[in-house]
Amino acid sequence: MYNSYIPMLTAIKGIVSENKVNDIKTFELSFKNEIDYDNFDYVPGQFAEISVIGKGECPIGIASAPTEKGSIKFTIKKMGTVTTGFHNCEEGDIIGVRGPFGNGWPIEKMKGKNIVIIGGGFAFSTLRSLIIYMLDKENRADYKKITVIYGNRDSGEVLYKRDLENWKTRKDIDIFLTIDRKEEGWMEKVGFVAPIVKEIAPSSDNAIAVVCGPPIMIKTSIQVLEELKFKDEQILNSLEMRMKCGIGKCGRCNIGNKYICVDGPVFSLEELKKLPNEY
Amino acid sequence: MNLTETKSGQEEKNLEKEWEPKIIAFLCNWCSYAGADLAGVSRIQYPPSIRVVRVPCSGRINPFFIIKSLVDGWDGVVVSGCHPGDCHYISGNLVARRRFAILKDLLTFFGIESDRVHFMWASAAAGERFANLIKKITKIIKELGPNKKFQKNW
Amino acid sequence: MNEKILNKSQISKLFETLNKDYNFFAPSKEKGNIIFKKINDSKEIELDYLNSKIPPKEVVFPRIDIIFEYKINGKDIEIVNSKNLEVKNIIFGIRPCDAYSFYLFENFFQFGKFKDELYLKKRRGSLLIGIGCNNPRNTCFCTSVNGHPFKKEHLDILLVDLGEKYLVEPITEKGKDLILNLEWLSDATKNDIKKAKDLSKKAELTISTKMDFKDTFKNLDSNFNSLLWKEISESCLGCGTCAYLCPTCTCFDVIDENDHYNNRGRRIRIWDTCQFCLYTLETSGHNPRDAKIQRCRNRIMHKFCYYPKNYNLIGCVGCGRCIQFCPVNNDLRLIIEKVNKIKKEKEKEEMILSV
Amino acid sequence: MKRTSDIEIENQTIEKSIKEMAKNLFRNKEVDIILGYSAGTIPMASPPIIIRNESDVEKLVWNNFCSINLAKNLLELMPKSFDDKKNNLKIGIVAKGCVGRALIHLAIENQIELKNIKILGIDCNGIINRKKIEKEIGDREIIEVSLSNENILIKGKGFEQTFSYDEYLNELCKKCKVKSPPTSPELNGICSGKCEEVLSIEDDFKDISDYELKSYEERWEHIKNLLNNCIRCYACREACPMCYCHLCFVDQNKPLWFGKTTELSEIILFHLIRAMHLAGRCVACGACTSVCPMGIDLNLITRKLEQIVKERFNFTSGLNIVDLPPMVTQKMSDKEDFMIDEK
Repeated sequence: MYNSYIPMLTAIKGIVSENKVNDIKTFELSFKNEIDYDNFDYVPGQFAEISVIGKGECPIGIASAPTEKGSIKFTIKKMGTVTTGFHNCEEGDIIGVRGPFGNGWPIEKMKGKNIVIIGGGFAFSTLRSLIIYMLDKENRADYKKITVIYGNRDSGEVLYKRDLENWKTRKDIDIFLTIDRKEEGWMEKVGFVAPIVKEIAPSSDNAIAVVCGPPIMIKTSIQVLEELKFKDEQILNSLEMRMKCGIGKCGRCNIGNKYICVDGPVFSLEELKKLPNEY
Repeated sequence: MNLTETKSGQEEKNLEKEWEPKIIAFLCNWCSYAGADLAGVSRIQYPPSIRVVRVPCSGRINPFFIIKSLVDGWDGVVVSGCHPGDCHYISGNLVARRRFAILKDLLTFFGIESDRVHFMWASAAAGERFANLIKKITKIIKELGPNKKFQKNW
Repeated sequence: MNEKILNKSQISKLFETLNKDYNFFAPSKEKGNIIFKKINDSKEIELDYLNSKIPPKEVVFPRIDIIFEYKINGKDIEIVNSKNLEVKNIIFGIRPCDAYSFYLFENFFQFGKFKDELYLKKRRGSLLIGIGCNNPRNTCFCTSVNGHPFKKEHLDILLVDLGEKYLVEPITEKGKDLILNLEWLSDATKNDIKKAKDLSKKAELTISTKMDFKDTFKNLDSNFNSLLWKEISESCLGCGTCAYLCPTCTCFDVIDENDHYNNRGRRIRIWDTCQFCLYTLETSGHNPRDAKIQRCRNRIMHKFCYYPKNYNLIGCVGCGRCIQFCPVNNDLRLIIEKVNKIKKEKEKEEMILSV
Repeated sequence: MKRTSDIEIENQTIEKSIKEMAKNLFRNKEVDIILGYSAGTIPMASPPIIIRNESDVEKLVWNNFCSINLAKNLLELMPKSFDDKKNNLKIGIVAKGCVGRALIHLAIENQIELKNIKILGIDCNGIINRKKIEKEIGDREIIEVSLSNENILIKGKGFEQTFSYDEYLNELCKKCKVKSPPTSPELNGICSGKCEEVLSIEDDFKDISDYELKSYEERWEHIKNLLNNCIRCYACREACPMCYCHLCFVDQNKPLWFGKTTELSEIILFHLIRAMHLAGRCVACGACTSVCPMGIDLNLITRKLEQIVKERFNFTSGLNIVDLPPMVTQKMSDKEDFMIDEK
């Protein structure tokens, strides 16, 4: 029988350094067995347990969208043992992948709505997946207006520059980039994310807001969204916790009676308010 | 290797039989490492059993490193620093000495082969002394045989 | 009649017979502690015991469980999934409360979309031969959590100690099959069965600890931020004793171990406990349960609030190990009592307000 | 060791003095809370308790099972940075000799500020080794434990057994030379009750030298047998007043230095390095042994540490707040008999 603890083997197909400091890289992985890829059926917002064999395993959100065929992508910041192991890998190295896990963004529920995406810093990876998915030829008609607000500390930290440029040329998506402090040559907005959201003031009518980023950004942005009359069930959030198994067995990722790895990581603000404040 | 190829069959057999211990040597940057270097430069012969880890000072060595080395399967551990009074950081080796004294006592007390763990002083000018001590340590560890007792089971 | 009789002198014969086909686990004394271990000689079996110190979950959910092994060959990595999960175990002499914990385990590990095959396979290959609990401890409270010292459910065969002999009662089909193969067992008389019933009654009456879980769930659910937790966690050391000795604790940690010299390694899962601060520490340095009070709360909440919420069961079998072995005597009975009391005080408050 | 009085009476006297001191401290508003021992819910257990007002003082008890070192509980109440508001909390602490030693040592290591503490000194009459008795009793249930004259009387379901008090004392208590908290002129105003000035202790460490007569192999077997039961619950670490590191060396996971399994080499690695960290700091309270759920007796290691520190560096931990512990000082003249030399 299928043992969900055994990783599928993949090889690194490509590595892209995403920022100036070079501590965030995007890894493109291709499966060694074709059938594993066919079984890897995911939606944006899900995550996978990826392992550098010998170093360990960690949960990382999938940065590619199911519409990008052939491989999967992960954007990884160098933080602990496993991620450092990742950064030491070269093209062709073997990586284990288990997944996809979690619930992902509710793409079915979001159909026919205006989508407001608010992202900050490194947490943009699953949002990229969502945007690419929605912008796909076959899916674009399902969603109405798409507004993206993406904030960063400085211009060097902005992820997915190529994708962003690509999106800018399109007419069916509004992109607002912002950085915390003024910089020479920066043509976009300057300031924290929350005030920018206030400035743009997306309408809460038939809309869903997706908020993903550092805790302080989430907190301030939600305040602004509430001012803009967004209801709790209209605001979506992706949480993170320490995880080991990814399948709701190892126990550590619980908030109240919910396990982030199977019941999450995406929760609406309405659901979150029912859970104990322990994350 | 060319060297072994030229050797006679009998000698080759002897070489195979001869077990060489693997010893990890933590050498302080200022004295012992230079001492080991001098031994090399002066072409003083000593057994090829040690693998050197250069550390800033013998005071840097946490007893944990030593025990962990044994658990990881090294046959012996040597820590070498500057002679008392010569420490580059004034008292690093004195602090280390107290630590090692306790470690050695505890190892003996636990019945773990404490002869696998050695501490020594070697100055930058003491190439000869360094080589002699390594010879002596290698001999002791050779007599003990491979490290089986404390190694992790697989 | 299904019931059989096994004389105490026949234990070694039983062991010899079953040991051929099964891995035979039974309680055994090791350095003064009763633990379940694989038996090699029938003399090691110690059936005259109250309960084992380490719960028998260790047999199917070992402390170190190899998930897979791997070989590293240059850049190539090969996953060696050599571990045979098809085992045939007999867990002999297990207490009914611990057998109930196997049920809780099974329930948890097959809950949801993903199943834990490592556990479930081994559980399915294990036969539980239980022994009725003639002398429950003072700290036992199995009757308060749907249990009974002679509970038959979740066991395959139940033994009852009748003094000189055991009454053998097959319960499941698996158990019945096993008994059929042991044709040398003699039939039980009506008197034996009656005696066993009396013993069961007597044992039930011996259990002095009665816990009331009626209000516990509701109180816990509504008192997440109560000051009570501070009081409860005050004397807690923050060690892992209660979790490691708990038959229902399932949490584990996954780590990779490397054998550098042979270019191989293994991924193992080991027991972990929510009482350690490292349990939830994230790489970023953020820890959702950094304080002892939060970890203490999580443990009680998990067993008596989240478990009923998710599976409609109390996550406790009433074995009393945590009460007995807690280094600082942080008594679960008192904790539950305190939790139950919160409501009464609140009620009073409400009553006062309503008047 | 011949006793002059009945142990039961001794205990009652001590308990009475604790309660009186506690009441006085509360009345004079000298303390906000008092740390002490309370009656347990199972036999042979006396858990720590925090008393917050005078009316609760009656909950305090003293018996020969008060094995926890309260200095650890105090440590948790202490702010880590001294300008926290908590600093103003005046804490009274019921202290037997080893608790007093722990307090002094923690003060040397700047973990607590003694000026906020009141020591309720008592003349400890020894802690009974609960684990040893449990081992003798085996897997039978103990219902009641009482002390009479020189014996411990254990009543269980269908059995009664007596043990000699002197024999079943904690190994460390048998050798204990500091029964009541040590004090010194610097600590004036902090200590009340029975406190004594101890200049140095005399000990021949005969138990250790006897043990060391064993051969290498015998000792290894002994240690192996002693420790391989360990389940790594870290109760010993959590109960130890000197183990206050925010992140213990075994928990370091960036990278994972230390295996987490219960394999023998890793268990011994843990206990060996923990012993190293306690050299010159251990106050020989025996809390680690008393809390071990598996009944592992760590006293042997504790005694050895005491001996090493005494014989090598002539130091005994926690006697006064002037002497620095051996691991933070050094002397040119330290012995180096353990080092290898050409000769």
